[in-house]
Amino acid sequence: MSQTEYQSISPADFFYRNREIAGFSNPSRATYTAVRELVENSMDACEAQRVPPEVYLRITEVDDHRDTETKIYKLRIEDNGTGVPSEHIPQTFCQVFYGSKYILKQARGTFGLGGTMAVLYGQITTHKPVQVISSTGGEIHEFTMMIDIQNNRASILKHIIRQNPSGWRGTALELQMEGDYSRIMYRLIEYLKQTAMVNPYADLTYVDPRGRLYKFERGTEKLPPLPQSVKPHPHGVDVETFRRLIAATKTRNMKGFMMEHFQGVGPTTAEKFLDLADVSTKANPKTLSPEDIVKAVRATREYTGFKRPDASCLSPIGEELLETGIKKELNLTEEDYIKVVTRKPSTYLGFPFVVEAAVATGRTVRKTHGAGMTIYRFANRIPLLFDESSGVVWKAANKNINWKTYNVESDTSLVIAVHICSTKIPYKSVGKEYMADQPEVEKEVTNAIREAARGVRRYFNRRFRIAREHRRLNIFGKFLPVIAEFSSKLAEQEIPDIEPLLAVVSTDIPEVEKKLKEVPEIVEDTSK
Amino acid sequence: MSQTEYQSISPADFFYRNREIAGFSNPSRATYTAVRELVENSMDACEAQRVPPEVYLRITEVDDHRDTETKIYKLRIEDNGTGVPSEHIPQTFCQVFYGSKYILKQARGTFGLGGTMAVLYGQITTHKPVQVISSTGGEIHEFTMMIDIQNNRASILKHIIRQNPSGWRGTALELQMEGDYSRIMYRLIEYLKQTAMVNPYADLTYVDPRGRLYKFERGTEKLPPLPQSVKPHPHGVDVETFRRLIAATKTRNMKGFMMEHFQGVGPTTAEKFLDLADVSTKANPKTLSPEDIVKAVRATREYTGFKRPDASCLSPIGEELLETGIKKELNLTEEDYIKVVTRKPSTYLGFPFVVEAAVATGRTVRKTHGAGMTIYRFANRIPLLFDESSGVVWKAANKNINWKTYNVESDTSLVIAVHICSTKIPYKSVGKEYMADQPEVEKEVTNAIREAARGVRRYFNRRFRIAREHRRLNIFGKFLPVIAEFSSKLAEQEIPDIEPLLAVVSTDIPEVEKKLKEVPEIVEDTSK
Amino acid sequence: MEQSLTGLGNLIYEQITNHEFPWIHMQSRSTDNIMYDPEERQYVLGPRMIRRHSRNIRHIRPFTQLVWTAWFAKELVMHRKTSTLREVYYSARGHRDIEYNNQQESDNIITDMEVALNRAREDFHIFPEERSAIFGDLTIEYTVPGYEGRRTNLTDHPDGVMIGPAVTSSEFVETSADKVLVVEKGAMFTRLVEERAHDKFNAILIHTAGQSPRATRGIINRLNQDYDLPVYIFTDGDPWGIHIAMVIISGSANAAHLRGLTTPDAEWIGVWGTDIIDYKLPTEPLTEFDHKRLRELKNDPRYTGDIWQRELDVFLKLEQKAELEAFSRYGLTYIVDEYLPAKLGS
Amino acid sequence: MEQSLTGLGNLIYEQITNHEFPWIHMQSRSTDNIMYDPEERQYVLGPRMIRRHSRNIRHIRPFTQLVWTAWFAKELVMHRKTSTLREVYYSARGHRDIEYNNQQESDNIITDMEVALNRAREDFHIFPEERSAIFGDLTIEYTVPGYEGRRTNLTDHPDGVMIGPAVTSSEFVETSADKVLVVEKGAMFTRLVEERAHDKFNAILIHTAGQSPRATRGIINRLNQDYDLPVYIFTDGDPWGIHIAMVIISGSANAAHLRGLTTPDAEWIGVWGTDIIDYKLPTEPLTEFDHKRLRELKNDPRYTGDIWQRELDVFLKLEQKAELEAFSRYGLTYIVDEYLPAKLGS
Repeated sequence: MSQTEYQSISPADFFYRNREIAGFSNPSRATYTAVRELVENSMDACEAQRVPPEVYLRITEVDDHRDTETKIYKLRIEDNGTGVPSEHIPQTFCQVFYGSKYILKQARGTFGLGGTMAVLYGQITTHKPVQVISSTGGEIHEFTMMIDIQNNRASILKHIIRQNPSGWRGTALELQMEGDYSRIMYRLIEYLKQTAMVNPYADLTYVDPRGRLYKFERGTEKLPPLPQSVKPHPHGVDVETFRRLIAATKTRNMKGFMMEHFQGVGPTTAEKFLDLADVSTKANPKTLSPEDIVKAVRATREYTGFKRPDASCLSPIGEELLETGIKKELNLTEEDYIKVVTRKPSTYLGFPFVVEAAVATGRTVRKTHGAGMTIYRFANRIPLLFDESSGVVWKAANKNINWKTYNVESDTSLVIAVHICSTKIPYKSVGKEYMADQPEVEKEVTNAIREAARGVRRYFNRRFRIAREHRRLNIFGKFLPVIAEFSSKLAEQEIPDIEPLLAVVSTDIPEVEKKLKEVPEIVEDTSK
Repeated sequence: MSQTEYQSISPADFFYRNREIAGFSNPSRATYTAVRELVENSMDACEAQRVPPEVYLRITEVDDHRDTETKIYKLRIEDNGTGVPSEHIPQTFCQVFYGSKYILKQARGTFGLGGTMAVLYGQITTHKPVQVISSTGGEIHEFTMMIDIQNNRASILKHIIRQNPSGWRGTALELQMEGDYSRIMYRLIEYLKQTAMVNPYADLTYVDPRGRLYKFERGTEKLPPLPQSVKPHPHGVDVETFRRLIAATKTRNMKGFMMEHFQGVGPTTAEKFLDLADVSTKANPKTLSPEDIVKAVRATREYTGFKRPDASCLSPIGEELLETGIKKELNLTEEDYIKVVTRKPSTYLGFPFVVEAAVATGRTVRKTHGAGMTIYRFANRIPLLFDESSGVVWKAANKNINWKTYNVESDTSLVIAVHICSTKIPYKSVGKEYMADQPEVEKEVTNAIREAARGVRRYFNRRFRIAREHRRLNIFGKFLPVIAEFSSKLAEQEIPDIEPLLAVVSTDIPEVEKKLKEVPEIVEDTSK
Repeated sequence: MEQSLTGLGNLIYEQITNHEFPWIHMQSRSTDNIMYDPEERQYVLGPRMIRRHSRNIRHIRPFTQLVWTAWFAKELVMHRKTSTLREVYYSARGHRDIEYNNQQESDNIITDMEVALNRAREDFHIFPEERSAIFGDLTIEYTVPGYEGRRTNLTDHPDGVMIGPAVTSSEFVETSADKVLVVEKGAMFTRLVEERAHDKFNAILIHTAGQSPRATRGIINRLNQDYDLPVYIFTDGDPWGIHIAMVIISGSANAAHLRGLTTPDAEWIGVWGTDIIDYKLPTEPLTEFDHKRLRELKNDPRYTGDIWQRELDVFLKLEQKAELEAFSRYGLTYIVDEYLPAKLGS
Repeated sequence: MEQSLTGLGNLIYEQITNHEFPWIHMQSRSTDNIMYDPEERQYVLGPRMIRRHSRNIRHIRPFTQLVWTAWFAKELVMHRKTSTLREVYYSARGHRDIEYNNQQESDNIITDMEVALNRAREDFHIFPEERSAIFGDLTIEYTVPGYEGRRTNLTDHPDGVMIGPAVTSSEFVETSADKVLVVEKGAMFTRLVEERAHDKFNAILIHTAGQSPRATRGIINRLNQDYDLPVYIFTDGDPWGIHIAMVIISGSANAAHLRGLTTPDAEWIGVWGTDIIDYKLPTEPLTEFDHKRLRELKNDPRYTGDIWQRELDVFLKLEQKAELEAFSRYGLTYIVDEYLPAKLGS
C-alpha cells in the first residue's frame, strides 16, 4: 500500500508546470505569445496615460553556435505609458496573479498573467534575469530580477535608481528566451498589422531578428475615451459577488443595498426586483440567509427591467475610427462597400460587452482577398489569429447567418471584422485565441454582422441596376435598325426612319423612367 | 489622468473569475465537468488503495419551483478508495493548488483543480457548503465546509468525528450546484460508458435525476500495476527543474549529480553527456554558472544516448485488458478485426508517456457505427468527449495516415481508440478536453495507429480471397454445361459429357491449386 | 404563305413610320394558356394574348430575331428551298445583333413565328433533322422540283423509304393496305420489313426514330383521315415510349397552336405493363426519373382513358420497364408470329 | 459461313470429349498488337496470339458467351435473317448464365467472334442500328429474299435511299457518276440533293450519319475499287469530323482484323482549318476535350501526311472549329455554288 503525499504549490509553480495552457506550448508559439502579451501591456499602459502609444519592439538573436531552429532570442519592448511605480515593479513582472488588471474595466490582458508568463518562460529556458526600466515621471528605476517560482515572488538581483532630467515616462523591458522565429515570422507581422488596424492612434515599430524594420504609423492622434471602473450590473451577477458585496456594505436595508452597489438601479427598480426575488426591501443585507441570497441572484436573471449596462467601463473603437482603420488597411475605394456598426452595450454573466462589426465587399476586396469570406477577429483591440473556426465569430458568420438573403454567394468576396470589447472577454483558454460561444455574445455578434451586412444586398442591387441602365440605353440603338431593315425587306418597302424612336430613349435615365410610364403596361410573356 | 491600482488575487479568486477555462463555462458543461472531476478523483483514490474501484454517483434535483432548464442539483459521489487523512481534508477540497497530484507519477487529474473547482462552482451558484465524509480506516471524519475564495482556504462550518467499527475506508462527497442536466444527459452517460471501457476492473453505479439506474459492471478483478514515483528523465528537462535539483542536491560533483537525480544515468552516460555539454564531471553543482546550467539543459535535448524513460511511473491499460474492454463494449465477434498496440514508453519535455491504440473494423463495426471513422480518445484512462477535431489524435488519424495504403476508403467503417498515459498529459486547456500536438506525442500516436492498422489490409484481402474461392468453385459448374450445350448445337452432335472436367475442379482448394500448375500457363488477354 | 409573311412586314413597317415602337400580338404559349380540348382531343392554346413589344428591353432581342426569321422564311418559300432547323440557326451566325446563343433559342423563335402567323414551320419549308421511314403498299406522287408527277411505290426499296421533304410534300395516290403500324425504332422496323409484316398484316409500316417528327405525324394523320386506315402504335414499354404514342394520338403542348398533326383514334398496342407479366419479358428497373415521369403522365389530362391509367399503374407497381427488343428473348420472329397477331386481333 | 461456325463447334466439342477444358486461339486485340501497316494503309493486327481458355476463371464467362453467339449467328445465316447488334444483346436475355451486363459487352464478344473466325459480323447478318443514306445515278440489283433480281436506281427517291441490309447486300449494276461525295450529316446531304449536287458534280452522294457504319465504308470501298471512282469526304471542321474522314480512308483500330473497309485513296476536302480563315466561317472555340483529341491525332500514325499535320496545326493555332452548316452564313446555296467547285476543282 502506497502512502499518498499531499502538498500545496504556488501559482507560479502551477503555471510553470502547465505553461502550455497560457500559450507557451512550444518555442514558436511561445515567441508569439510573449510578444503579444508584452505589446498588449504596453498599449494598455499608454492608453491609461492618455498619450498616443509609441511602442518599440526588437527581437535579436543571441549569439548561439548551435545549428538548430530553436535559438535564444533577446526581446526588448519600450513604451511611453504610465510607467510602473517602483514599489510595484517586482510583483508586477515577477509574481503570478499580481497586476493592475483585476478591476472591472476593459483592458487588453485580463488574466494578469501575460507579462509574468513571458518572464517565467524566458527564465526557465535561459536562466537569465529580466531587466525592467520604468518611470512614472520622477526617478528612473532599473530592476534586474528573477522569479522565485516555488514561492511566486520576485528575487531582485539589482536595483538602480537614476535621475530623470528629461521627465521620461514609460517602461522598457528586456528578457531572453528560447524561441523559434522562422516558424512564427508571418504570424507575428500579421499580428502587428492587425493591431495597427484597430489601434489607428498607435505608432508601432518592430525590428526583427534579421534586422528588418517594420513601421506601422498612426493615422490619427485621437484616442478613444478611457474606460472607467464601474459598479457591477445586476443581471447575471453570481452568488459569490453578491456575498462579497453584502460583507462589505454599509447599507442597512436591501433596497438601499441594491441601489448603492449596482449600476442603474433606482428606487422603483430596486423595489420591483426585490418583489420578484421575494426578498423584503427592508431586510438587513447582513442577515440574509444563504437561500435568500441564492433567490436574489437567480432573480437577477429573470428580472427584465434593468437598464442596459453602463458602457463607460468599455472602450469600443467607434464606427468612425474602425472604418478608417479598415479602409486604410484594405485600401478600399469609393466603389467598394463598407459598413461599420457599433452595437449598444449588452451583458453576459454580469459582464458588460460591446460588439462592433464591419462588413466590406466590392472589387478591391475581390482583388486582395479572393473569393469567399475572410474573418478578422478582435477582442479588446487585440487581433486573434489562431483557431479561427473554434470561435464564436466563425460560428456566427458561418452558421447563424443565411447569406443568401444578402445576395451573398459562397464565392462572393466578403470581409467580416468583429471587435468585442468587454471587462471580461469570454476566452476559452488562457492562451486567448478564441472566444467561447456565450449565448448573449453569440447573439450580439450575429446581430452586429447582420446589421453591418444589411446594405450589402442594396449595394449589389445598385451596382446591378447601374450596369443594367447602361445596357438599356445601348440596346435600342442596336436592335431598332435591324428591325427596320428586315421588316422593310419583308414588306418590300424602303427602310423606314427610326430616328424618332431613338430620340425617345436617348434621354437620361430619370426622364426615361417618366416616359416609360406613358407607354401602356405590357403583359409579361411568362413563356420566355 | 487616472490612477492605476495594483493588487494581488488568490488562486481561488483567479479561477472563480476565470472558471470557463477550467470547464465551467455554462450550467450544462459545468454539470459534466463536475461529475468528471469527482469520478476521476474517486477512481484514482481506489487505485492507490489497490482495490477494484466501486464508485457510486447520484444526481438529484433539489426542489426548485422555477420553471427553467437551469436547476439546482445535488451531486453525491462515494468510493472505496484510500480516504483522505482528516488533517488534509479541508485543503484537499477547499484550496486551489493543493492535493496529492503534484508528483511525478501518472494520475487522472493532473491540475489538482478538479475537485476544488466543483466545490467552488457549487458554492458560487448555490451558496451551499460541501460535505465530505472520509476515513482511511480509523475514525470517520465528517466535514461541512465552504471555500474562503479571497484567501484560498477552507472555512470549516462543522467537523464531526465518528467511530468506524466496520473499518470502512473511502470518501463520500456531497455538494449542491446549479446545473442543466437535460442538455448534457447523453454526454454524461457516454462518458461513464467509455470510462467503463478503459477501466474494466471498476464497478460504476449511477442514479440520474430522473431516478434511472445505470450500472457498468466490472469484467475483471485484475488491476493494472500501481504507477510509482520516479526520478525525472534527463531528456528535455528544463532549466528550472535542473536549478531546483542543484539547490537540493547533496552530491559534490556533476557526475554524481547526474547519476543521483536522473533516471537511467550510469557512470558512462553521465561522462559522455557532460562531455557533450562541455561541463566538467568534477564541477561542484552548487557552483555552476547560469550559462553552464543552460548549456547542460540544452545538451539534454541533443544527447541521444539516454535510455528510454522508466515506464514504472506509468500505468498503461495493456493490450489484453484494452482489447477485452473494447470487444465487450463494441460487441465484436470473431469475424471482426481488432488489433491493440501498446507502444514502448517515450518522452516529451522530460515527461514519459505511453501510447496505446486499437483499430477495429468488420461487419459489427459497420452495423453499430455506420460508414467512416469513429475515434475514441482516452488520457490516463479518462475519456475525452469534446472538441475532437482540435486534438492530436484527430490530426494523427486524419492528416498523418494515408488510409489508402491500408485499403481503407472514406466509407469504410473503422473504430480507432487511442489511450495516452503520461505523468503529464499535454492538455491544451485546463478543461482537459483535447491534447496539444506535441511533436513527440503526435509521432507516437501516429505510429501506434499505423501499427494497429497494419493488419487491416491483410484482413480485407483475406475476406476478399475467401469470397473469391467460393465463387471460383461455383463458376465451372455454371458455365461448362452451357458451353457443352451450344458447342454441340454448333457441331450438330450429341451433348458431350462434362463430368470429367467438373471432377477436376470440385476437389478442395489446395488440390485445385496443385492441379492448376499442371495446366499450361495461359497468356493473359490484356484486351479485356 | 408569302402573303402572311409580307403582311407581318407591312404591320411592323407601318408602326415604325407612325413613330410607334413596333409590336405584335400573339397567343400566349405560357403553360397556363395551354389547355387540353376534349373535343379536339388535343392540346390547344387558350384565349390569352400577349404582346411582343420592341419597347420592352427584354423583348426587343427576340422581336428582332422574329423579324429576321420571317425574312429568312420568305426567302425559302420564294426560292422553293427547304432548310433544317440547324441551318436556320447557322444562317443567323455572323449577323452580330441577331445571332442565337444556341439552337434552342432559334427553334423557339421559329415556334413564335408559327404562333404569330398561325402556320406550321413546314409550310415555311423548315424541317427538323430527324429521319423517320416508311414502307408498305402506298403509291405516292412527288411534287418536289425535278420530280413533279413521278410516282413510286413505298415497297420498292426493301430497306424502307426515308421521310424527308420529298415524301412529306408528296400526294398519296393509292394504297391496298388496311392499317398503319407505327414503331418507334429503326431496328424493329427492319425486323418487321424482313419478316414481311406489311404482307402478313396488310399494313403500312412507319418508324418514328424516337419522338415522332411533325412531318411523320402529319403523314400518319393523312393516312388515317384520307384513307380511313386504323393506326396502331407499338413502342418501348416505358414512360418515354408511352408518350411517343400519346403525342401521335393527341399531340404535344408545344404544338398546341397547330392542327392536323394528331390522330385521336390511333391505338397504342404495346409494350404494355401487362405484357411484361403476360409474356415474362426481360426488364430493366425503373429509374428515379422514369418514376417521376410516370407520375406526371398519370396526372396529364391526355391520359384519362382507362387503358392508360391501368397500364401506368402496372408499370409503377412492377417497378420495371421493357424495350421492344425484349421479345427477341423468344426468337427473332416471335414478335411477328405471336405477339402482333394477338394484339392486332384484339 | 456456316462451315466456319460449325468448325468452331467441332473444335470445342472434341476438346470436351477429350476431357480437355476447351479453349480457342485468336489474334490478340490488345493495343500493343494493333499496328499501322503503311503498305495496306490501314491498321492491322500483329502476330501475337492469345488463348481464350475455359479453365481460366476470368475467361470462362466470355468463352461461354462466344460459343452462344456463334450458335446465334449460325441460326441467322441458316434462316437468312438479319439482326441488329441490340437484338443480339436482347436475345441473350433470359439465358441466365450468358446474359450480358450491357450492350458494350455483347458487341465486344461479337468482335471476338469476328477475330476468331476471321470474318466480318455483316457476314453473319449482324448490323448496327445507324442509318446512313445514298443518292445518285447508281443502279443496284437486290439480293434480299423477295426482291431477288429487282433493280432500282438510287435517284428514284428524292429524299435519298437508306443504306440498310438490302442496299448493303445488293449488286452494283451500273453508274454514270464519275466521283463519290461523302458528307457526315443528313442535313447537308438533303441540301446537296436539293441543290442537285449529284447532277452538277456528276457524283454519287453518301451521308454517313456521323462516324461511318462499316456497311457504308464497304460501299464506298466498292465504288472506289469496282468503278474506279475517286472519293471526296466533306466533314465538320473539328477533330471528330476529321476522324470520320480518316476512318473512311484508313480504317479504325477496332476493325484492324478486317479488310475491304478502307479507301486509302479517298480525299478529305474540308472543312479545313484554313477554310475557316479563307471563308471567314462562324466558329466555336475548341473545348478542352477537342484540344486533347487534336493532340492525339497529331501523334497518330495515320496522320503523318502533310495536309493532315498542317490542318491539325491550324486548328490548334486558331483555337476554333466550324461545322458544315457554317457556310449557311453566306446563304443556303453557297456551298454548292462556290465552295465545293473550288474544292473539287483543286
